[in-house]
Amino acid sequence: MLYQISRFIEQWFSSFKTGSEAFGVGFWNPLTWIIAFIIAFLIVYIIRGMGKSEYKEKTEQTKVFLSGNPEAEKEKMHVKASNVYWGFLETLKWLYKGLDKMHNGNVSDYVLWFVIILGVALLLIGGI
Amino acid sequence: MNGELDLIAEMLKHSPALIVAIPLLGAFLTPLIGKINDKIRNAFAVFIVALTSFFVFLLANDILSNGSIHTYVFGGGPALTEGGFAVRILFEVDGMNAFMAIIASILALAGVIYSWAFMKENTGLDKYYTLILLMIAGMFGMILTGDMFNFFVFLEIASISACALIAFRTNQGKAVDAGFKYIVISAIGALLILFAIALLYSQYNALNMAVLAREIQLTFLDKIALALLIAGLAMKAGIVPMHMWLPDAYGRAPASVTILLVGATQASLYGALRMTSTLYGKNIIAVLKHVDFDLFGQSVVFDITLNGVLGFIILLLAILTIFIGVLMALKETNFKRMIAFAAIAEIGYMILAIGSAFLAVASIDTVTSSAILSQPGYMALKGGIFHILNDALDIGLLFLVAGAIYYATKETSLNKLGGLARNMKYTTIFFLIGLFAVAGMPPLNGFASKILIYESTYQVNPILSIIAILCSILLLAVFVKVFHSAFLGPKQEKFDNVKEAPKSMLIAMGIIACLIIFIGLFPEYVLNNIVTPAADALVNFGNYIHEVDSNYVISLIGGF
Amino acid sequence: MIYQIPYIAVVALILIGLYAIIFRRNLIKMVIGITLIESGVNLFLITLAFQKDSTAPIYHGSETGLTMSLPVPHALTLTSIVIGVAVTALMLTLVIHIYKHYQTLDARKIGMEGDEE
Amino acid sequence: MSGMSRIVKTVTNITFPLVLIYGLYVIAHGHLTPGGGFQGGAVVASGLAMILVAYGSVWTMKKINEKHLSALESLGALGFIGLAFLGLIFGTWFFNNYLVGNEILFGEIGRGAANIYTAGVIPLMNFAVGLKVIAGLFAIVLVMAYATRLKEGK
Amino acid sequence: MSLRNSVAVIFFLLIAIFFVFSAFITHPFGEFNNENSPEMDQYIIDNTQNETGADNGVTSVVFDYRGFDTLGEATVLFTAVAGVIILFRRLKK
Repeated sequence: MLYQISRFIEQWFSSFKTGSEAFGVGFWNPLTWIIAFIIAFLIVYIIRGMGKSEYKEKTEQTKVFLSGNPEAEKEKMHVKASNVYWGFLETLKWLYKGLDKMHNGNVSDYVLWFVIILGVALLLIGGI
Repeated sequence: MNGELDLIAEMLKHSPALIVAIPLLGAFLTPLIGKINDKIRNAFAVFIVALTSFFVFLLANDILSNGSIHTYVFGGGPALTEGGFAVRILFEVDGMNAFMAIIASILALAGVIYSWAFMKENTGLDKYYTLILLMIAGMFGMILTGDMFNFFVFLEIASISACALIAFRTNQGKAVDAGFKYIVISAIGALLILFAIALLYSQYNALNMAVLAREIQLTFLDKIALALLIAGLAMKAGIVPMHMWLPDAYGRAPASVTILLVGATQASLYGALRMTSTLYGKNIIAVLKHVDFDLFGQSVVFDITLNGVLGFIILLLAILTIFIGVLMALKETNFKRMIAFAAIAEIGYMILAIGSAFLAVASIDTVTSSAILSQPGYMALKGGIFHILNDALDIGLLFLVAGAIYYATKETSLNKLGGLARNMKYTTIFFLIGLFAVAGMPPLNGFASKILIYESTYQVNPILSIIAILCSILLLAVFVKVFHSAFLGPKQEKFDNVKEAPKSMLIAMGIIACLIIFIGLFPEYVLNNIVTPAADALVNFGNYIHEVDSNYVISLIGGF
Repeated sequence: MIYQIPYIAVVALILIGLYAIIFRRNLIKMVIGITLIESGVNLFLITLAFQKDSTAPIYHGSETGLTMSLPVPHALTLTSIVIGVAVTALMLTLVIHIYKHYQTLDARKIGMEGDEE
Repeated sequence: MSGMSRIVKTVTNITFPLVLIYGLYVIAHGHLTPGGGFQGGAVVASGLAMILVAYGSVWTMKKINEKHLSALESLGALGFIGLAFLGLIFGTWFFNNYLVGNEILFGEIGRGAANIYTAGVIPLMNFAVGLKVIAGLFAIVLVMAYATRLKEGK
Repeated sequence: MSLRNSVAVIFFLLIAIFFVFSAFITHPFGEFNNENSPEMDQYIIDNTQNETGADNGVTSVVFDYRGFDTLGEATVLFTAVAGVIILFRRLKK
C-alpha cells in the first residue's frame, strides 16, 4: 500500500523532470503552468459557450425552488464559516477535544509545555 | 567620480552598523518630531525605514554577489586582539544574515507604509512609531549580530517593543492578555537563553560567536546550553507545542504590527539555525553514544550522533507543527487567528526541511571545515531557507489583507463577514494571490519552495513528504473557506457602505504581491542568487570562523 | 563541594521561579517568579566574575599586576538588570490592565480565546 | 491624593538634595569610582520617587508630566547615540573612543590618581545615560502611580 | 493531584536534576586554571588605563569595549518607557 503511494508520488515527481540542476531531481517551469491554465480557461469558455442561450430574467427559470418551501432572504443564504467543513470537524471531534484542551488561554500551561520540551531536549541531548 | 566610489565604499564598510543605528536614531528622534506634525512624523518613519532598506540592499548585494563576509568591529581595531580572543562586539554578516536582513527589510517597509492609513484614528501614535522603529532595530540586531550577549539584548528589545505593540488596543481585554502572555513567554525564553550564554562564557571566557565556535568542545555544559538555546529559540519561533502564544499575539495585534511579528519570529528561527549550524558546527556529527548490544543473536552496532538527535527532535516537532497548525486553522473562525495557525503550519514546513538537512549531514570536511551533506539534504536546506522568504511574504500579505478587512468593516469574525468582494476589489485580488501562494499553487512562489521540500524529504522518508503534501492540501481548504465566507456570498446590507482600503495599505499590499509573483515566475533566479549563498553560509561554518580568526585550523574532538 | 554552593543557589533560584510560574495562578506571583529566574541568572553571571583573593576591577593609582575580578560579567549583569527592570515594569503595567478588564488575577479565568467579545 | 503627612514632606525636602548630590556624584565619577550613568541615574530617580510618594502623584503630575520626561529621555538617548555617531565621523568607527589620547576634552590617559580629566567620551556617555535613566525610571514610576491613583469618591 | 500537575512535577524534577548536576561540574567558585583562564578579562584589566583611560574597568567595558550592548540596554529602557506610556495613554472617545 505504502509502496504504491510512494510509486505514485515518484511518478508525479518524475513528471516534472526536464533535467534542471537548480531544482535537484525535479523541475518545474512556471510558464508551462501559465500556458496550461490559459488553455484550460479557453476550454471552459468554449464549453460554456455551448450552453443554452435562451435565458430570460424575471421568469420562472430564475426562481429558486426549495422543494416548495418559500425562499429565505439573501442574508440567510450565506453559509457561515463555522458551518463549512461541518462533517470534517464532526468526524474529528475526538481530536479537537484534545486540541481545545491544549489551547486554553492559561499562561502557566504555555510555560509548562516549554518546560516539557526543554526536559525532552535535555534528556535527548545531554542525557545520552 | 573617485569621490563617489569612496563614498560608496565607506557606506558599504559601515552599513552593518548603520542598519541597526539608523532605526535607533529614528526611534529616539520620533517623539521630538511628533510634536511638530503628524504627517511629517509618518513620512520620517517611512524615510528612516527606506534608508535602512537601502543600506540592507547595498550590503546584501555585495555579500550575495561576491560571496564575501563583512565584519564590523564596534569601536574599531582588529577583530581579535593578540591571543586570539575578541574583546569588542563585532557584527559578522554572511549570506544567511544578508538573506534574513532582506526579508526583514521588506516586511518592515511594508509594515510602516501600511501603518500610515491603518493607524490613523488611534491615539498615541508618536510612541507607536517609536516602538515600530525600535522593533525593526531589534530585528536587524538579532539578525546581524555576531556576539551572543548582543543577540540576547536585541532579542529583548524586539520582545519588549512587540509586547507593547501587541497590547496596543488597550480597550480590548484580550489584546492586553495576549501582550501579557507574549512578554511572559519571551522573558522566560530570553532568560534561559542568557543562562545558556553564561554557561558558555563560564567555560571559554568568550562571547563572540566565531570564537566560541572555534573553542567549543561539546562538554556536558555545552550540551545543556545547546538544549536551552534550542528550546528557548524554538519557543520564540512558535513551534508546536510551544506555539499557543502565537495565535493570541498575532490575532490581537494590529495588522501592521503582526507583519513585523512575523519577521521577529523568523529572526528567532534564524537564531536557532545559527546556534546549531555555526556555533556547534564543529561538533555536529560528534558521537554522543556508541550503541553495541546483542539482539537475538546478531549484534546491533550503531552510533548516536548529535545531528541525528537534533534531526530527530526537529522532525518530530515539525510533524506536530504542520498537523496541529493546519487542523486548528481549519476549525478557527477568527480571521487573524486562522492566518496565525496557518503561519505555524508554514513554520513547520521550514523546520521539516531543516531537520531533514540535519539528518543528511554525512561528515565534516576538515580542509575547508564545512559540513558535507548528501544531495537531498542540501536540497532540503535550500528549500527550507527558500521557504522562509516565501512564508514571510505570503503570510505577511494575508495579514495585511485581514487588517484591511478589519479597517473597512471593524470585524474579524468570519461568521459575520460576507460578500466583501463587491466592495473591495483590489483587496480580493491580493487575497487570492496570497491564498494560492500559501497553499502552494504552481504558478506562485509557495510551490517553488514546497516542491524542493517535498522532493528532498521524500528521499529522506516518503511518509514525511506525504504528510507535507496532505497538509498543504488542507491549507488550501482553509483559505478556500475564508474566501467563501468573507468575500463571496450575497451582498449584506450592513456592509453596503464599505469602501476599498486606502492607498497606503494598497501600496503595502501591492509591494508584497509583486514580489510574490516575481518569485513565482523566476524561482531559479532567486534560488541561485539569494538562497544558495545563504545555504552555503550555513554549511561552510568554517568561513564564519576564518573571517574572524584567519589562522584557524579545525580540531575535531574525539568520537570521529 | 563548598565552592559549588553559589551555583546551587543559582539553580535553586531558577527552579523556584519556574515553580512559581507553573504552579501558581496569581499573575503577580508569576511576575515574581520571572524576577526570581532573572535574579538567579544575574547571580550566576556575577558569580563567574569572582577570582580568588581579587579586588574590584578599579585602579587607585598606577599600580599593575593586581588580581582583579573579571569586569565583563559585571557589565553583563548591569545590562541584564536594567533589562529585567524594563520587563518587570511592562509586565506589571499589563497586569494592571488585565485587572481593570477582568476584575481578577487568576490565570485560569482570563483570556479564554473563544468568540469575539 | 494630597500626599502624606507634613513630617514625611519635611523629611523629603531635607533629604532629597543629598540624594540628588550623591547621584550626580556617582554619575560624574563613573569612570573613576564604582558606579556610572545607570547607577547614579537610579539613585536620583529613587530620590524623585521619594518626592512622588511624599507629595502624591497628582501634585507631581501637575509639576511635570510624562511628555516632558519622555522628551528629556529622548535627549539623553540622542546624546548617547550621537556620541557614537561622532565616533563614526571623527574616529572612523562607530562607538570609537575618539577623544582619548588627544587633549581636546577628557583626553588624558588616566594613570590612576583619580584624575577626572580622563577616559575620553566615557564621562560624556555617563552624563547622557544618567539623564536618560533619571527621566526614564521616573517616567515609569510616575505614569504607573498616576494611572493607579485612588480617585475621589471611591 | 491532577494529570497536569503530575506531568509538571515529573518534568520539573527532570530539569532540576540536569541543572543541579551542571552546577556541580561548573568550575569551582573563583578558581581559574589553564583550561578556563580568563584571557579576555585579563586583557581588559591590563589595558583599561592605556586604551580607554578609565580607572574603572567595569565602566571601560560598559561604555567602550562593549558600548554597543550599553546602547541596546539604554534602548531597552527607552522601549519600556515608551511601552508604559503607550499602554496608559488616553484613548479617544
